[in-house]
Amino acid sequence: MEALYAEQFYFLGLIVLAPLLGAIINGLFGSKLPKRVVDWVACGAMAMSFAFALISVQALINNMTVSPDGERSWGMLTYTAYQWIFSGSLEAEIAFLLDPLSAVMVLVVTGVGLLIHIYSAGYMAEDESKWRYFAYLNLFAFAMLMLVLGKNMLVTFIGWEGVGVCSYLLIGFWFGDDEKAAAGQKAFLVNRVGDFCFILGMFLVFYTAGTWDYVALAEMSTTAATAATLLPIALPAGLLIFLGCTGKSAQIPLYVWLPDAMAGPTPVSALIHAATMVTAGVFLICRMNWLFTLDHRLMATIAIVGALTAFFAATIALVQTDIKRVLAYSTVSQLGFMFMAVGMGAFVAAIFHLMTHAFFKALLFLGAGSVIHGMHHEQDMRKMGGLRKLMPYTWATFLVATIAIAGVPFFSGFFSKDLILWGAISNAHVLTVDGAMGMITMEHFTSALVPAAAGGEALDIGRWAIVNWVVFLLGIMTAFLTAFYMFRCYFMTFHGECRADEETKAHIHESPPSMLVPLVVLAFLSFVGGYVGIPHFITTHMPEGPQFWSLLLENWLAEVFLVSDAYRVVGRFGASPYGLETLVAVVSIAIAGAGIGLAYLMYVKSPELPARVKERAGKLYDLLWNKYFVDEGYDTAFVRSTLKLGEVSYWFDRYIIAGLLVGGTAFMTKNFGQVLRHLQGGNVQRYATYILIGTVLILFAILGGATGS
Amino acid sequence: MSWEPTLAHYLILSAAVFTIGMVGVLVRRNAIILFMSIELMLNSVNLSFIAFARYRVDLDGHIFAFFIMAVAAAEAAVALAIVLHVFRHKRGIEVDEMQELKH
Amino acid sequence: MQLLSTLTTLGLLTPPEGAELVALVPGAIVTLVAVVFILLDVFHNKGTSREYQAYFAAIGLVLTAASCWYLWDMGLERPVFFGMLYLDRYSLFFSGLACASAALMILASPAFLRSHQMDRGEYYLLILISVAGMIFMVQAADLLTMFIAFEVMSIPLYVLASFLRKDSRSAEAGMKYFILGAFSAALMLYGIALIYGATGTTNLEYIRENLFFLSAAGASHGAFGMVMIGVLLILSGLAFKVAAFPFHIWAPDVYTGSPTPSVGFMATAVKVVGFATMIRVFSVAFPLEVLRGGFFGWGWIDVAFVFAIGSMLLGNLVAVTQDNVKRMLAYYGIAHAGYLSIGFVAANSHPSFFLHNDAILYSLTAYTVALVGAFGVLSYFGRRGEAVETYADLGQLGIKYPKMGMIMTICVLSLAGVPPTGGFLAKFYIFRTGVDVGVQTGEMAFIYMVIVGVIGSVIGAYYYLKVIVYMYMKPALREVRPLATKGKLWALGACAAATLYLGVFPAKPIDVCRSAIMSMSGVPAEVQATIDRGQMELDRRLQVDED
Amino acid sequence: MGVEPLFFWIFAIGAIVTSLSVVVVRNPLYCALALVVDFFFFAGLYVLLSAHFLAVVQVLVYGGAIMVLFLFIIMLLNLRGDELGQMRFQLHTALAITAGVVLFFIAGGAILSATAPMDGEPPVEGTLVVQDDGSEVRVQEVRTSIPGLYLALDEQTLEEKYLEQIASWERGTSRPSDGKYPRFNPERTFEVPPSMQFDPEAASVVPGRSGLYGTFQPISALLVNRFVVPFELTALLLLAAIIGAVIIAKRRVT
Repeated sequence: MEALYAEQFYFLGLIVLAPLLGAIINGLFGSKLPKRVVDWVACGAMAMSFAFALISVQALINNMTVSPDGERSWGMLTYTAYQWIFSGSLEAEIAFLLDPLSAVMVLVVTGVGLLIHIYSAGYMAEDESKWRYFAYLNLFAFAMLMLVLGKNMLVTFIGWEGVGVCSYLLIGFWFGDDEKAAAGQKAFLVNRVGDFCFILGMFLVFYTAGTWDYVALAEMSTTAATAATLLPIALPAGLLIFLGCTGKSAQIPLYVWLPDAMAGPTPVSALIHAATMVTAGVFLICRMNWLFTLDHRLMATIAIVGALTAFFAATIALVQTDIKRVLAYSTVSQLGFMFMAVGMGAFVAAIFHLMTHAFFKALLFLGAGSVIHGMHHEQDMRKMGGLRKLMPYTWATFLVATIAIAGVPFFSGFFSKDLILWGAISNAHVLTVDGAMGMITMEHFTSALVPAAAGGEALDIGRWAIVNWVVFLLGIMTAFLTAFYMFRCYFMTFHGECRADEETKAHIHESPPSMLVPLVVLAFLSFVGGYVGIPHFITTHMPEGPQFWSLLLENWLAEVFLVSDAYRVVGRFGASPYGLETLVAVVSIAIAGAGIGLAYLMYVKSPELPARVKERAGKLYDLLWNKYFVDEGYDTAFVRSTLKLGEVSYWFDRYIIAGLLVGGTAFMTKNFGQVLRHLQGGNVQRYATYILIGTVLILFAILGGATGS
Repeated sequence: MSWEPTLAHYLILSAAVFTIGMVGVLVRRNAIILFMSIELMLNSVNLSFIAFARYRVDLDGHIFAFFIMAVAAAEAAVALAIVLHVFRHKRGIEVDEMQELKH
Repeated sequence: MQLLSTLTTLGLLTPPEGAELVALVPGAIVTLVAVVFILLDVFHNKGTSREYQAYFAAIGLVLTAASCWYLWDMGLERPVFFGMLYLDRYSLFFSGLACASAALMILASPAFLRSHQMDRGEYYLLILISVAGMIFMVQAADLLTMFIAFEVMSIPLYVLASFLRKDSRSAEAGMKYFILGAFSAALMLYGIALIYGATGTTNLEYIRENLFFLSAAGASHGAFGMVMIGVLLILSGLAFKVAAFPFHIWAPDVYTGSPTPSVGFMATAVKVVGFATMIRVFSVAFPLEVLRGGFFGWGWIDVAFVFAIGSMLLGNLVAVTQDNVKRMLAYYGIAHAGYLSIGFVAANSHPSFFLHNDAILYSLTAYTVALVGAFGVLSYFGRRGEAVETYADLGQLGIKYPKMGMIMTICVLSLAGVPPTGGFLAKFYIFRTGVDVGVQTGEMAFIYMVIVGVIGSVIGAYYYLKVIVYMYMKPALREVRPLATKGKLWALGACAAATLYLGVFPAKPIDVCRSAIMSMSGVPAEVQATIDRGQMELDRRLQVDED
Repeated sequence: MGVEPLFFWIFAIGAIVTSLSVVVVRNPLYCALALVVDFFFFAGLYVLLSAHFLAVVQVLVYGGAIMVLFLFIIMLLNLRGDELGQMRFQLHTALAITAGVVLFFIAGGAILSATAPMDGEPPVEGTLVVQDDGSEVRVQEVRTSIPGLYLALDEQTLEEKYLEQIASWERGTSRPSDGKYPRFNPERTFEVPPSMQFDPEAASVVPGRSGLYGTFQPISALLVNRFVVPFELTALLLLAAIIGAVIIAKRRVT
């Protein structure tokens, strides 16, 4: 892989620059500009960014070369904005990289971002400080684009931190509300924990590889000789980076912030907490796929964490009554799905699902926002119902999205979910092949295993197959639960009697056009979005020409995941497993149907059923309702203990060190009873005593150590 | 230790006076006495310098001691101004009465 | 004629060459401005505003900084004035930084002082004298110059701390600062005395030479204890000035009680100069090969290690519990001393890491502009009796005063270490130093130190966010009347801009830091080798760049 | 053997006693008086250490200026016994005393080990060494474990060594490790100021004293010469102190 465009492709800089300019204009002068201008500036910035993205992707496509054996390659476009740090051993540049992977991401970010900006113009129409909102939103787009376009880990990290800050600002946008401020803070802090792991992982990579550049790193890890140097740190560095991803992408164990983050304005939830920012983790692992595939234990960990997150979040979503919370847990669950795919080496499937998820989840959130907007900020589904007639457009688009996420055939979600499930059961890591364990060498890969895999031989992965099965089963169950809770949500909102109070009911209205247009566009995308990745068992029956187009995404991304797809991860069912793939598809359709049917039964046919179920499974319901008590657990374990630790050290500082055993004085008080008022700190002589004792102790330590030397 | 004073005698004497001054800073609550204790510390440092200088046959120590005296004078002036200032606020100069700033 | 002959005699008495007088230029300009300022103050029209005096002082400081810039290439490769001063880029860098901090804080002061009914010219005069002390302190090539300059720097600060005469808290702050400062200065002096006794000199380079001589003479065991006590007492005196654990104890009380603009000056310039002196004195005078000891066997590096870990833990954890913003910033200052100590420990643990000291220089720069900005904003709302001090007081200020809100946000984000501000890069750079040294030496202690630092900065995010949360998201408690002046607005804007500039275009500042550390005079021969290597590498790369 | 040891012990014990009374006595007035006496004892010790100039300065600056300032403040504030508070026992007091004593013992131990004779040799007094120019100089050859630091040095030897040192400056043969020369330019000769130039006639000008070491002549020469920068800085320091003291202590601000 080498940069084909030797000269700078500066459009990449423009993609990033446009939102930044928008943010600066709105941030500095927004308060003085008329509202309409603010809208135009923000949306215009995004539109420009989108246009530049389209141009860049077109350039990338034009860049295509076909090798003698028919392999298509797009190479990459790069742009070095400037040398950021330039000193001694540390050099870093602000550089951007557009390859097929970031092309997908850039289109999603700018495209969905543009739609959500347009939507926001309507949604936030009455807000006084709309300019601030748009400034943050543009700033977020800027940071997100830095993240996805970054050519080295440092740029990615800057974007990574930047989206965290913007997310925090946007969650807490409606100030004056302690809960929201707290939610923003929680999000930021949980993210910081993840970032902390990320930065350590970064350093680890840097000190092993000596560079942060993705291109150089990829080259390094795909060459057998140099990959050996990366091999020992793959597990620790990968785990640290993965932990960073769990923070940003809301996976176990750091997912707690995302549901609370729904406190922000709904379009923000749609953009940040569904479509773009939270997928950054998936993107990052895909970006660094060559690192992760170096160690199969790492991959298995990611897969299992992803699958468990998917499953547990789905179960929590079953019982939520706040419409946004259902969607939030659904997002966590779907992100788990993507991580599952990543962990199983199905990177294309992960990116595919990331894309379709961006469409339908953004649509769901925007639809929910439309509902909330229409119902005057009512979010409880128990007070909704029967909105189908009152808000027809919202209803229709919401239905499309629900169908898409539930995995009904011919809608986008079906294709991507199917690809993931198939990947889960069929992929196998070369390193897990039985017998090769423990003595695997790079030569062994290239000389024995890769030819075997390429030759279409089925590989026996022995006891590691259990990972595949566990992940697959969890995936299937999640698919079922997803279909169920999404349709539960849909039915509760749009079907049956309206349960809102009279006053609200009278005012329910359809949203303005600026909000509906994005809904319709996204609904369209949710429908057609899947056709860039038609499953193999269909495409194999197509003639040669259309085959390329029907497997568009896989072909498009093939070169990015070259290493992972052809080299490390091979199908364990041999060369022609499409019978099995069909079977998986059928199972997933059946499962989705069952879920939808059950939801229909419980929430439309016999609405008294849920209550009975609730009664029967009271304990379980409580458990789910309280989200497995994770928040409480975290609260006691981390938040409170940090505060406690702070208090303790504060106490230590003031009463033990500064107050110099004023605690001891308190003990003395019982005897002398006169020095009670000295319990408070602030006595300068105690400070001085403290300084002296510090000096003496240090002297002791140093001189004591000296005698030993 | 002999009866005849040597370098060690002066230095130990200096260390002793330094310690006394230091303890004075730490335990005397009257700000003026506290500052006197600081003067004691500075003086004992001077003694060290001068003793070292003599037994090294070197005048640098004298110069240093001379400058320390100047510094001590400057510090004393500021210190007493601050005492006066505090006295106007608190009607007292006990340093442990000054505990408004804490925690 | 009589005068002429006197001058000739003086000329005989003072062998320094004319070129050496250049070393005095930055300090002399500040002193001259201070002297002229006294005259200015005498002719002041009673009852009128003294804002022009602030501008005068600020312009003087800017002139000084400009002279530093002008002298940048005029390094004298030897100590001047009989080994009393150095003139090198290293000292010019720190002089410039101290001037910048002072100038910005002076511009932020007039309205604050007027509202506290203490609109006195002496305030600016004291800052000027303090800056003069700082300039000589970073230039010092001799413990005597260092100590006198240390006092010239400190005594005005004691006065500034108790400058608000109507405020009993200010009086208390001054008293506490003075007692603790004088106490620790006395301890340091005793240390200098012991060093003088053991080596017979107070010149940094000769101290080093004589320490080697001592150890070669097989005298290390007899003299070791005395030297080591001396070194540690000097270290503790400097650590007191930079507010490092366990000598941090004065900082929170003093910061809370002192007038806010002068706190900005105390918290930044003093720390800058303290670290500058620490690096110079310890890397020049006290060779680690001779002064072994302690847990890791690295002598005083071990002590700095304790400073680093302790300051970061204590500063960050206690800052979380504060509700007074000034006090929180004080504890952050302690934590920051810890971060800087990471760099100090890592870069000075072996001669071959010496160039890593540039991380400290960069970090100090970023810290200075951000903290000056933060204190400036606090002083903007610091009307007497209605001062904004607690978090709750900040309510809604970001919305009502968008400019101040933005400046505060930028500065606070920088302090919390969020990209793309200078603070992020500073922390990053410091941590990288620690990791780099840890990896190269295989010593895990450095890595642990960095991990503590990173955890600390995660905690730091918590209390800094609180500032933003309150400024934008909490209701206002009461009406706030700001103390707006043009100069202040410009100064604070400059701080915010500089913070962003340091983060976004750091190449130039890092270059400056690097060439400052490369040209530090008096470095021992084994360090000089490292510097030469670095210089060669830099030249080569510049060559490659040009091709 | 002369009266010197006797004076030393008188001054030393006096210094410790008066220092202790500064710290222990309750009435600040008595403390201040004890401090004045203490300063005089110190001045005496300086004389014993041949630091005549500093002894004078000590009496003038400390005993004269600083103590007057202290007494003035004590009088001004008119502190009476009942305002002085009780000496209360506090835990930190005990800890402070302990820490102080510990520091004393650490420092004392270090000092004793540093000033111990090298290799435990007993002091040998009065070795006659023949110099290059044929003259004989009596030097004290016993040294501590620290090179350059003499265990004991009587007045006469001190003076001889000091004059020898000045002579070697004039000759330009002193070693760099004497710490007296700009290091990077060994060619440049050092002008010994006239006041410091070795003049046997001038050596006995100071009454009651035969030597040059520690008198105001060489010190003043050094002050305006090698130490000119710190000297000027001290001026700045005093300026700062004056302004600071005035601004804080002034009763009314206009």
